[in-house]
Amino acid sequence: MNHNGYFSDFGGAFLPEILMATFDELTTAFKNAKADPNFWREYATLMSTYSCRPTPLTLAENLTRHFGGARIYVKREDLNHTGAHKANNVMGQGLLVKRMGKTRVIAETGAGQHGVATATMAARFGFDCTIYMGEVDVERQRPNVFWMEQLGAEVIPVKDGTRILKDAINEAFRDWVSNMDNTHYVLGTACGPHPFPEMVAWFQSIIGQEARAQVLEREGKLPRSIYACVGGGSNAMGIFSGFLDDATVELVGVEAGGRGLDTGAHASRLCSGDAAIGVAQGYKTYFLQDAEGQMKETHSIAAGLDYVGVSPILSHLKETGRARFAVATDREVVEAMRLTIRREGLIPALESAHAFVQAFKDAPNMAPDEVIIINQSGRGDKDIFTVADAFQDPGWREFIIKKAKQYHA
Amino acid sequence: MNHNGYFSDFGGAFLPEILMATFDELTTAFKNAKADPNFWREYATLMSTYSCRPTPLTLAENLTRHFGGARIYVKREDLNHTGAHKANNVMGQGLLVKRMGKTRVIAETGAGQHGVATATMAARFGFDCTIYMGEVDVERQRPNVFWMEQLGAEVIPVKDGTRILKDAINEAFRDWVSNMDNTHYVLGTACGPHPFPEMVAWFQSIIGQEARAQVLEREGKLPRSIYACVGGGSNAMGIFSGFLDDATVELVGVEAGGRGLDTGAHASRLCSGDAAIGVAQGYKTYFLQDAEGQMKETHSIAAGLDYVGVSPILSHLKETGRARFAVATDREVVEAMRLTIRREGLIPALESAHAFVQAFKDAPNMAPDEVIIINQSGRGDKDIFTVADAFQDPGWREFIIKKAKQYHA
Amino acid sequence: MLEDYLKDRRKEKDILLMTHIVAGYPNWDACFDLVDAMVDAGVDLMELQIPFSEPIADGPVILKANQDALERGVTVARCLEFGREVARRHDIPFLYMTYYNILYRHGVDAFVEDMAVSGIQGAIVPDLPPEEGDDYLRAMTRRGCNPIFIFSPTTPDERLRYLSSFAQGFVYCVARKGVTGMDTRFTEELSTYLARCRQATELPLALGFGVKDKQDVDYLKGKADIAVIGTQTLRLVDTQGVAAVGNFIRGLR
Amino acid sequence: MLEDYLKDRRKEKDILLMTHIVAGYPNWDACFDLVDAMVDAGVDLMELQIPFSEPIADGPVILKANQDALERGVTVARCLEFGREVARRHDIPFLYMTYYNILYRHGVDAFVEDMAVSGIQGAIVPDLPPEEGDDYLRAMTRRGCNPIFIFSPTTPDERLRYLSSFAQGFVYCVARKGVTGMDTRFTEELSTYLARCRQATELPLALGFGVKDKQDVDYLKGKADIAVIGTQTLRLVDTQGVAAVGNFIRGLR
Ligand SMILES: Cc1ncc(COP(=O)(O)O)c(C=O)c1O
Ligand SMILES: Cc1ncc(COP(=O)(O)O)c(C=O)c1O
Repeated sequence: MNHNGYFSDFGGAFLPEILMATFDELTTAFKNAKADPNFWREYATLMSTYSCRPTPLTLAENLTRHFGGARIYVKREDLNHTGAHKANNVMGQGLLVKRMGKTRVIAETGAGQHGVATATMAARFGFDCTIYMGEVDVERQRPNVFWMEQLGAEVIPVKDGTRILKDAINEAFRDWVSNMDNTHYVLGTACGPHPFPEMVAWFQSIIGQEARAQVLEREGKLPRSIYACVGGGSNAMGIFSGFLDDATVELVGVEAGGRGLDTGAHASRLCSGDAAIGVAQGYKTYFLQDAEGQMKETHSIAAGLDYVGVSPILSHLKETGRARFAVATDREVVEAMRLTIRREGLIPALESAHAFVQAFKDAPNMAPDEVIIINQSGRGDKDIFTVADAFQDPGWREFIIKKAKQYHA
Repeated sequence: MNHNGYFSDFGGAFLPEILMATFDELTTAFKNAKADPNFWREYATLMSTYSCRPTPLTLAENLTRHFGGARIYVKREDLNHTGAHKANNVMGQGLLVKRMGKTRVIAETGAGQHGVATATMAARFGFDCTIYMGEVDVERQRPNVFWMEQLGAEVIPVKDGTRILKDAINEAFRDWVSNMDNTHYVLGTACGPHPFPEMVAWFQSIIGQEARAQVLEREGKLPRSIYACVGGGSNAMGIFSGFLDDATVELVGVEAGGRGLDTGAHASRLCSGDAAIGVAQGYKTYFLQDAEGQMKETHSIAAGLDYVGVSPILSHLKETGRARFAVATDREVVEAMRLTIRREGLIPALESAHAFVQAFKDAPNMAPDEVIIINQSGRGDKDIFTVADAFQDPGWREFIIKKAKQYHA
Repeated sequence: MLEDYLKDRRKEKDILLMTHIVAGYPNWDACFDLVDAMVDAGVDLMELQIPFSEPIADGPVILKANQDALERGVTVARCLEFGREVARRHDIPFLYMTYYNILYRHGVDAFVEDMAVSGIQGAIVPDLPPEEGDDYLRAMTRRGCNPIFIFSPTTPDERLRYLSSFAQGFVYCVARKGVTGMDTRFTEELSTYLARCRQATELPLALGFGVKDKQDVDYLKGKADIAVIGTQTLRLVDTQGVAAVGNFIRGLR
Repeated sequence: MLEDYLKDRRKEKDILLMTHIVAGYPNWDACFDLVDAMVDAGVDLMELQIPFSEPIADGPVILKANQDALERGVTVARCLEFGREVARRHDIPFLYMTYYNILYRHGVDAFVEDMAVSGIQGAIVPDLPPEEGDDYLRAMTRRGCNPIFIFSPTTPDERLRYLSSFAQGFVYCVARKGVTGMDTRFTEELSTYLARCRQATELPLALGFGVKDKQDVDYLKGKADIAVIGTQTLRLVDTQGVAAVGNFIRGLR
């Protein structure tokens, strides 16, 4: 990173003037925290007593045998409290909020995962909490809305724009510019204005630090490749961080190919011609936008990948060639998920399953003494409504119809 | 335990002759495994690489402050892979099955939790898998059925008897007596004929071993009391095991009080006059039964506690006075769950919430330098259908009705 | 003595027949009719099953009969009355078949006392192996009732001998793995098994689980002493009514 | 020069008025009518907002207008044409207001070139602080267009001075935290803030966010040079139509 949070030509802080002071405060708080070894210690302790860190590195023996190539390891972020890597970022920001003396947090959420994580953190730290969520996502992710509300958060459905993640982010910013005195905006991924990308990546780097130590202990050597799905890019940056300086380790980010790159119904910012560099939501990166700079609609089976922008740090890693990027279509994702459930008893989130798709494509072409790691960013049982639909399960449909009848009576 | 798996006058092995040889084989395999330090090491390694052991011991600071008494710790079995302590037992038995060279597992399930855990284990070990589940439970726990099926298990709804857990157990035995050559019955709790109670308690003792070490490290002393919910008794025995020899540590088991002990609609075997000693499902213990020995219907908001029998080891601990038992009503459970979610960001399973109820009753009467541990046996997000109903959430109802309409179209 | 009675009867017949009913199913009148019809058709002894809510060793047909009887309010007390009555009316031996909790809750001594007083000659308790049966065995011996034990194809020779050391009256040989009411294949394997059983005891051998027609019964002649007709008559009652049972039994031998 | 124009006009009037419209909303004809009516009612300068899909600093009313315009196919090219046309027709200064991505995707130089050629005198780009605005500032200076910067109540004095070192034409003072279209309380606090702004720059001060009626405008006299009427006219258009706007503006001063 150079001045002002740039990575290559990506990043920056394109902020309304009203937020400048707030970002200065945040940047300072973050810098101090980063410089203070006690802070990371406090963070690591919190994550090991409240969540389940270090999360395990699981050898997927059956999948390894099935593909007959590289030894496949899975980093188990699904075992975090609240079920995804989102907890890492959120608890870290929670500690910062405490340091800054603020009493209220707000967040955007797409899949609902980051919303649940933030609401959980707020309950734990005793903060007030408001979650912005696109109306479309509120509808497809009701279970998460239910838990956020139980956790004491106010969930506000965003009815503007495309009514999904990006619109929730805009709305959260609108709240923030009104309430920054007591409020911190817990951005959920390694996007947004500086220092968010760097800060979120830093909290998430706990994944990569652990994974590196674990794979060295288990295999006595570094992996050949690391796979992570890429929504905003926080889980990818989290695991990549541990291996950035290991030049031999290939970093592979997998975006949502949706119904296929040629259909336009996808969320691939780094692999498709539908994206271009631009500036929105306070930062500069690849966005899915039209020639005039208006953001496009995106599509993914995984709500958490359904986003127009991408971490500027990942754009930078693409630019420099340090990371490779690929896409996985909805259909491939469902297949990879099925296989992983059946063979290993692991239920990756639909988001995470994108990483499995590319790993499964590559593994057979690798030697049996090579090692790869897939970051299982979250667990899939939160996605039951989507997964049951994707799998077209008739028993599930019947159950829901019956349940609805009970409610009518 | 004395000969033949008796604890005081409870336990034994009341088996059809056809199963005798199978139990001999199992008892021998278990004995050898127990005597072989490598076995436990293999087990602990599996649990730390596939599940997330050791699970954390979380200090519930906010609840401690709220009640103003003992320091409240929560043992986080909810962070296990598949979301409950059931994973411990199941993975342990999986290793035994491998040792015995069998290729198929069967299990009963009530809440579905043990079924999902068994199906997961079977996927991981490559075993065929059949799960028996009472028809009533199939209906109220559909999400778990969906996952079991995705994991490759055949789920057989049991339409006999009261169509809940006990009937599923009977049906599993009926399968077993037909297929014991290649099949192991993975009993889900510390009940059933010898050696199951001892064996399941042994695998679950990993909870107590960890908890004891953790609390000593954190507090430098033993806790005053340990709280666990009691269905069959496996999570209770699991955590109690670590403290059995510490005479000062009070062990508290909490049963399902359902709609109240005086209504008959409950599942309290150790605290209610509706239970008596008897023999069923292959072992001797307190059962909810009528004067002639016919088993009664049971009720609990928590499917996993909705069972007529109870671990013979717990009956023994009651008999000897080593453990104290209490009940929590459905209503108290919902309140305790709400409070825990709101204050700590923890979502206990409805089963586990029973333990919280009694802990919350006792904590205010203890000194601030005393310490208690609640065993959070599982996570509650699996229970969303039940919890949303118990909380009477209108948003959830609307969502389900809308969803059902989609399926009709 | 039951053993002597059976051995005597075997001198007259190639094979004896034991039938089974669930007490109170489908109703009490039908039960009396059933017993009359069976005795009239020449069965040599009968099992009266006292329903239990958890009949772990029984298959779907008998399980359903147990549940149905309980739902219609059949009590243990009424079953014991029924046993007393049929034993009074007919001079073939009757046995109780039930699960241990029924005895345990009633009081094992009281239960056996009632059996003895009523002239019920023995009992089959499939979930009570001798290891768990001290009280039961003591009471049965004291009152001269026959504890019937079960051999199974998975039972090793040594244990067959161990079981036969407690058995009285006859031994109930289970034809195969599984529960009641499944198909059994009457093959060479079965006769090897029966030969093993024969080696282990002097008592008459009954073979049960899956005997359903004359062909099966014929196959057993010379290999076992008693053919047990369990589920098959229940099925007949369910589908064709009580009246069909007499002819069915007469056709078996 | 814009600054001179404004200072001259201020000699004649207590306070100047700047109004705002979203280009293409509610439709092009209405936009032309709106500009005519506003100029006719005596506004001193106007913001033409080029719609953007992510108008992060705007409140619900303007946000909705942005989206509505885009949904009906309003393009940047058409907005630039519109700017050229109104600047040609009327001799008050016009400014573009939009988000940086619109300039960035168009090409900053080309965008500014177009402005200059069209006679658009300046631009307000609320998500482009000077730190990120090198290209923009260079182009604006080269073509003599005025980059309007924003002061906010949270901006420290030092930064006010820093901002004013880049600002030209006038400075846009945001009345309060929050987005456009919310209520502002016109109190002592506001005038203290405006005094701070005044300290930091020689340029005329415009005050925006929440100015909605004559009372607000009167309050600003002597404290600011320009009152910005944004959301309030849009609301009027939405509820009473374009025709109501002229009288509303005339009544403000
Ligand atoms: C499980 C899971 N994985 C991945 C993502 C994508 O986010 P990111 O790219 O920031 O890791 C999400 C977002 O909600 C998620 O829930
Ligand atoms: C989360 C959870 N806790 C507790 C139980 C009760 O079982 P046990 O008493 O064996 O721990 C269950 C059973 O399904 C369960 O799912």
